[in-house]
Amino acid sequence: MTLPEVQTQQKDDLRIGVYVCHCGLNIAGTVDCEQVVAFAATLPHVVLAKDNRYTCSDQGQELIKKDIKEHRLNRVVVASCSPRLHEPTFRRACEEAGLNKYLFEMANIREHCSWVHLYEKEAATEKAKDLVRMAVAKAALLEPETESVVPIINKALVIGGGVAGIQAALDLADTGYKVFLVEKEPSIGGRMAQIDKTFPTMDCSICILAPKMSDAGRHPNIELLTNSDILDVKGYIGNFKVKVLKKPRYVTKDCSACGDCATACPVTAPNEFDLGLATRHAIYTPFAQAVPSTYIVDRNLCLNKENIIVCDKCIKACERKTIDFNMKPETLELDVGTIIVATGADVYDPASLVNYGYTKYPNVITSLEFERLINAGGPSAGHLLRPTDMRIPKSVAFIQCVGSRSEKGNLYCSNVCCMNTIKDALLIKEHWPETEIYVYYVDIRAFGKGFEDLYKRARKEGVHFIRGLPSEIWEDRKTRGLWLVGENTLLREVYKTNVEMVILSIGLQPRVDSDIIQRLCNLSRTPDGFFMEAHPKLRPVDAPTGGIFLAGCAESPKDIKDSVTQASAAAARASILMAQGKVTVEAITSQLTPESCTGCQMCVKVCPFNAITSVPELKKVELIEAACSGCGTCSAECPFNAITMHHFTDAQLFAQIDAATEVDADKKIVAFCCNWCSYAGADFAGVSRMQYPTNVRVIRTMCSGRVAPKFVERAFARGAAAVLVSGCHIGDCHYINANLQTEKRVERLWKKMERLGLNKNRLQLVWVSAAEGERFASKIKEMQSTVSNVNPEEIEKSRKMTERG
Amino acid sequence: MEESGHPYEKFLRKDRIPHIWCEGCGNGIILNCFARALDELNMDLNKVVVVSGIGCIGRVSGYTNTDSFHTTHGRPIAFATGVKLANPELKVVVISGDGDLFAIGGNHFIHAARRNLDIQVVCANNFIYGMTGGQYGPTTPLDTWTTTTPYGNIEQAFNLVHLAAACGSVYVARWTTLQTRWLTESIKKALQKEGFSFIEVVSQCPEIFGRYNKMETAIKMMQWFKEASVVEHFSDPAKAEITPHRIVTGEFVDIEKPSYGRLLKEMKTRIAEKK
Amino acid sequence: MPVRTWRRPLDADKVKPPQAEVHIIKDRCKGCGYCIEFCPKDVLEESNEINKRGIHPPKVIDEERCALCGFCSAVCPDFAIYTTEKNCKEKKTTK
Amino acid sequence: MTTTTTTPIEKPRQIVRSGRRFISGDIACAEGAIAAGCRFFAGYPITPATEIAEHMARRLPQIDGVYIQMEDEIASMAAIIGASYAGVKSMTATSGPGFSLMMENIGLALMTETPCVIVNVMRGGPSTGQPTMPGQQDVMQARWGSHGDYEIIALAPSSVQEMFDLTIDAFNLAESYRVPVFVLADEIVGHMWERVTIPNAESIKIVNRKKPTAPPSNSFAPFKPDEDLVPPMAVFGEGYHFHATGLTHDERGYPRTESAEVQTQLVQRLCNKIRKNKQKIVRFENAMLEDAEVAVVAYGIAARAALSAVRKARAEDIKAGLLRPLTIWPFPDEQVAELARRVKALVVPEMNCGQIVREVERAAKETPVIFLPKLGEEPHKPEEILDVIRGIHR
Repeated sequence: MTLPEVQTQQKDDLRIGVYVCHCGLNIAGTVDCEQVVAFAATLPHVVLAKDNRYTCSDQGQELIKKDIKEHRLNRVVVASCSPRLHEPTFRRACEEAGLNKYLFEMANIREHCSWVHLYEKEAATEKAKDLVRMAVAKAALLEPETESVVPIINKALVIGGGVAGIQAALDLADTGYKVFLVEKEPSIGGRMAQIDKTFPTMDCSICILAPKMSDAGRHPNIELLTNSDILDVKGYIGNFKVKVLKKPRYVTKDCSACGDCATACPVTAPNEFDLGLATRHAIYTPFAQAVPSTYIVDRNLCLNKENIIVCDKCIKACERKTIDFNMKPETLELDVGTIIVATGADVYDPASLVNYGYTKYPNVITSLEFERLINAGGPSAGHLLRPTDMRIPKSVAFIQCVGSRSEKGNLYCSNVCCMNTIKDALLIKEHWPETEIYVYYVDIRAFGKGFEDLYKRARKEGVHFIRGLPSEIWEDRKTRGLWLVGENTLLREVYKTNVEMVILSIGLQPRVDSDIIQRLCNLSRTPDGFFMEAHPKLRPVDAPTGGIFLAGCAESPKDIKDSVTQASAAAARASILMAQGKVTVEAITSQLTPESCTGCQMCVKVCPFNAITSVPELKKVELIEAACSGCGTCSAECPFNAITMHHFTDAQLFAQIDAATEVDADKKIVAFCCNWCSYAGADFAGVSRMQYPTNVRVIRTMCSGRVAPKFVERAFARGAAAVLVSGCHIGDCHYINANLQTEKRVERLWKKMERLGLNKNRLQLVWVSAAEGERFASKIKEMQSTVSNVNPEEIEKSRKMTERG
Repeated sequence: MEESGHPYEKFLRKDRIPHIWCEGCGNGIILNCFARALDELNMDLNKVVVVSGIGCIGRVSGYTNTDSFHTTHGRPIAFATGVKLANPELKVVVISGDGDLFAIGGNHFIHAARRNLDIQVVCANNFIYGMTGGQYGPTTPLDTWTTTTPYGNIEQAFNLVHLAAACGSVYVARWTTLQTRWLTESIKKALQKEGFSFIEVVSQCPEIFGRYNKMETAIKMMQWFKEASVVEHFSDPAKAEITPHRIVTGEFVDIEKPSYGRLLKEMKTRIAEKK
Repeated sequence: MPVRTWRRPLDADKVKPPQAEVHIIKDRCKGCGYCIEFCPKDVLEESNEINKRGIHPPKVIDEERCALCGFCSAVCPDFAIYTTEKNCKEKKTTK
Repeated sequence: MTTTTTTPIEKPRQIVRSGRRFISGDIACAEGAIAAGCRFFAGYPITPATEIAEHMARRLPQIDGVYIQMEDEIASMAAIIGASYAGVKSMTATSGPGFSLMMENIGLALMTETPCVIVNVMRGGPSTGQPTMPGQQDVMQARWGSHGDYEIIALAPSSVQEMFDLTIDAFNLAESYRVPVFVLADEIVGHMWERVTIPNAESIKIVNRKKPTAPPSNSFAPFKPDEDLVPPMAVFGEGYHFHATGLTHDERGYPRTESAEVQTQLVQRLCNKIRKNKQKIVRFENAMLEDAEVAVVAYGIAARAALSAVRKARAEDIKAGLLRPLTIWPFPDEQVAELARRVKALVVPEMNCGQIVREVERAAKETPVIFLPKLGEEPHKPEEILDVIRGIHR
């Protein structure tokens, strides 16, 4: 290990190696890598600069290791893709060569350069040089850091008791880990429990689900918490503290589920499980196979409000005396090492598509309502009945992509609807072969194993597939049948068909309350609103937050098979962590220099993690590094530079700013991006090849809260034309709410600029989520006018920024 | 009086209804719950004896369509002792007030409980002496106003459930008159239990206690019960407080213990066998 | 699950709770108002008529609404009100 | 005392222990009660009545009766009323202080016409007084002790035999007239051991309360009297569903606190059912009164000395005689009046400061009455009474 020497090293002992990656043509196609290498070689402390085709390849990594040893490199800079992708790779290489991994720095010349400036090779090359200059400048000031190792609690939390949650819980429990399976509904089972048959095998959904449900129900390692909500998630990978609100059922475990109470109950309401097609009582069980089978009282419906028992019919009816209106909500505190989010999806509500007349015409039903109708255990005992006259329709039409692939609903494809319809069509044919069935579609997507066969079968059975969705549906007053009009886009002709019943094949959409879990678990969401994985290819079940994994429709619409697959994957990922028993956490935390602290408590006020406490008697504060998550907003707030943010020190950031503004400052935008959202957003712009001007220089901080006013002032003082501060949307901050400080600081800066008679447009603040590459790109475009309008006087004036006042 | 067809008519002395109690008086509800309990257990009314003492609730024995006796002030339990021991077949229920059972009759209560005499005692606790116009009594809360505490009550009140538990009752519960369902269940439970059972019914006297303590209407007193009462089954009776903000209700004791009657019977058989 | 339940359930008639009949014995009523105050379905209100004790007994606003929970009769101190199931001759208790 | 030979071997479950026995007054009282059918005793320890309780505690369980020691005499009195209404003949035994505590519920027994027996083994009062000393100081309390107007029956035994006989009598009277009946014994009679003859069960006359003849009905009136002014008595558990109260009540037993008429009717009847039946109730004993010039009127322990004084007088040819009331209440005043008309004077020895003497004076009209008070340990000596007789004779 070279750590000790490095720490005591004089700057002139610095030996930096720079590696410029071609990434095939991804970078080299736009950026002149040789030029960049040549340039890098001229930079201070750089003892060698090389380029290679794929730095991330084994050879590339071997080369770096070799050089570290042979050339006694004590800092390494790789200019290639986003650190969010390969920083871990290169850090590992450095470590293997005995170099502390925190002495490695990256320049993102792909997502932030070559991909977004495809057609401006020179400018892109210049930018690449700048980015390398910035990286080297920071590298020169990097310090070795030691990571703390934290133990991992051998318990897991699974949020959501659908098939995904059940599978994940069972896998973990069978592996031997204690699992808390939290479900907000009275029973586990989720959507799959509502479905009649599954495609492509056509086997009975509940028949294959029920055994899993009861397994989960009685597994010694699984603690089932139904009718429960997640209230709070604190802590970090391996050591989460979770608060769960267990709402009372008002029925004790001794319930034998005989149902006498429900029979006695005088009040009724539509049963959510049957989508209102059947009634339930105030005391009920959502469906026959529910787990737990214990009944539950819906106190909103029940006549007994607050603490007066006016009605005791159920109490009297219950032989085993299991009904207890005195039950109170409990808040459970769980310590878990890993969390699997399997919160599932909602179905699209087609009522908003007025042209389809759902809720206007009773004989227009949704595909989920269909599942209940066709289900033998359902409200119509398996008879596909027309709500208006309770008879079996002779003709039905399925309409695909309802709420999917359209501006009217959601833009994405809901993945399951095509096959679901094909399955449903076959079911109808099976029961009532004479039924005329029309399926109106955009494309039939039968991509999965055995799907195409099923599709063929449907065609063979005489199901009519018509390309082109109806533009409108109206009801025949007499027959209560329905008229469908639209264009058959294959035959290029208008159709006007009359059927007795219409089934809207509705899509899936993110849970309306996704934001809650998102906030609690620090998750990100894609533009579709589903939870975002850490990496779309390589870490598809990991959430960006360590120790948290995704499974099922919470991540994206998927069928049962995929949900189960992903659930097992998530369980496996979680098991890996827990099997290791410990995890090392990044050393990116703040550190207090007590000598400089005056005990003003500014930092105490802003720390989102209560990691800083005041010690009045000493006129100092105390900083608990273990509790620190590393946003750095304290350091940004401290007026006395008493708090150092490891790996993102003032000096390092100043160095990057200076490097960024070394040449043509007055044409440049210095952009501060937070690691989780806005930097990722900029990456996303790159991945999507969104083109924007080349004059932006991105400096990465963990959180926008780290961006101290002095950084912005420094940039202006250095003559930068404009400064962009960006972070996660308010509420999405990965450090709870540190970005609220960002907002305050920028507003203060704007006031100051006004006082100094500066054009405050030169400082911009934008919230960019990891999915909003477009937003980032257009912001840069938008700022160009400001940049081109700054004249030398303006620049001169702004040098005053650093002066007090 | 008219044939009302009311389901509980058969438990009442029709010619005595309507009763003498004031508008909204809790006593009527207690009688109602008692009737319901008898109905639901369909007890043999020929074997039920209701004994009461003096005070508003004392009149209750005059309304139940059972054998009944209206004793002197404070003595219903002593009287009931004689009845029960003389004819163990009878279900002897004492329904009386807080003053009757715990002031003048306190001694009888603690001893009957100690003996675990096989009777059920239901106490209507309205916090005052109602019949005599609202004087303070053994359960009047501190700082409340009555005709004999014109400057506020400076005496500590009895915690009846704590007292009953301490004296060895096998079943102890407290309910407000708004908790009719629970109260009825409790009475049923008590009626089926061997030994001395005690149920305190926090009852409303809107006419006097209410007027004196800013609850002028019957509804207002019920609102107090609604807002203040909490059910805490088997919590420590010592902590079962009754304050303007909190009335701790629930079942506090439910244990098995041989009753006086059983031990007496066993003793007699022992003697008989000896010969 | 947030579900739009707009349809009339198919089994609505089958599970229809029995129709209630509310009986008020006006002259017994002392007007405490408990039955009105605590009816979970707000079936009752104070009437304008005056009974022989000179008070306003309750009257039924909407018998349809009554769920037959029987609390009115349970909380009535004066045995002045009770409910029965419609068109069932013999008056039965709320048991 | 050599008498154990006359006592046959105890047969515990034998109800009437017939035969000649040597027992104390208190025990005789208890055995009398049992013979009369008493199966319920509630009491509280007090000298000199405690032995009655002790004996009952032993005997009652043997014969399927109940002995219970209550928390005080108030409770004891309430309990025996309860037992009586449950259909069991009941009694309690006490002395002065306890007797005072019983007064309110004695009133309840009167108002609810409860057959029961209260034994007061009198001691020296007032207050705690002389627990172990005899007295006759509670005779007026027995008559007027409870509040309100009423008539009462009180018997005064003066021997252990009478403790047995009169206790049976007391139960019979209580059952016949539905009243609490007092046995006013005293410390000496209670603690004294004497030879007693207990007759065979069948030769003992037992009276039981009248029962209603009509079957249970809504119109049943538990307090509707027959011609003898005594209502038949229904008891708990027979299906009559009747009500009884200490309040002024009508024949249904329902409170009628507002009605002067009901009050008059009820209280009059409670008094008259004793007054009108006085002839049947009053019991007394004459000794040598046929030709008497001087008559002694004495009851209880005092009567024993009086009798020997009268005998001694006769030995001196003084025509003296003795009238001994067995029922002090109702008081045999006709007999005293008749006697007063033909004697020079009446002598009344009492172990108090003059209580029954007032009743004698009231009946004697002009005939002089000489009173001999006595307090403390010693009862009257025959000589003391004889001197007074001599004085009158001269």
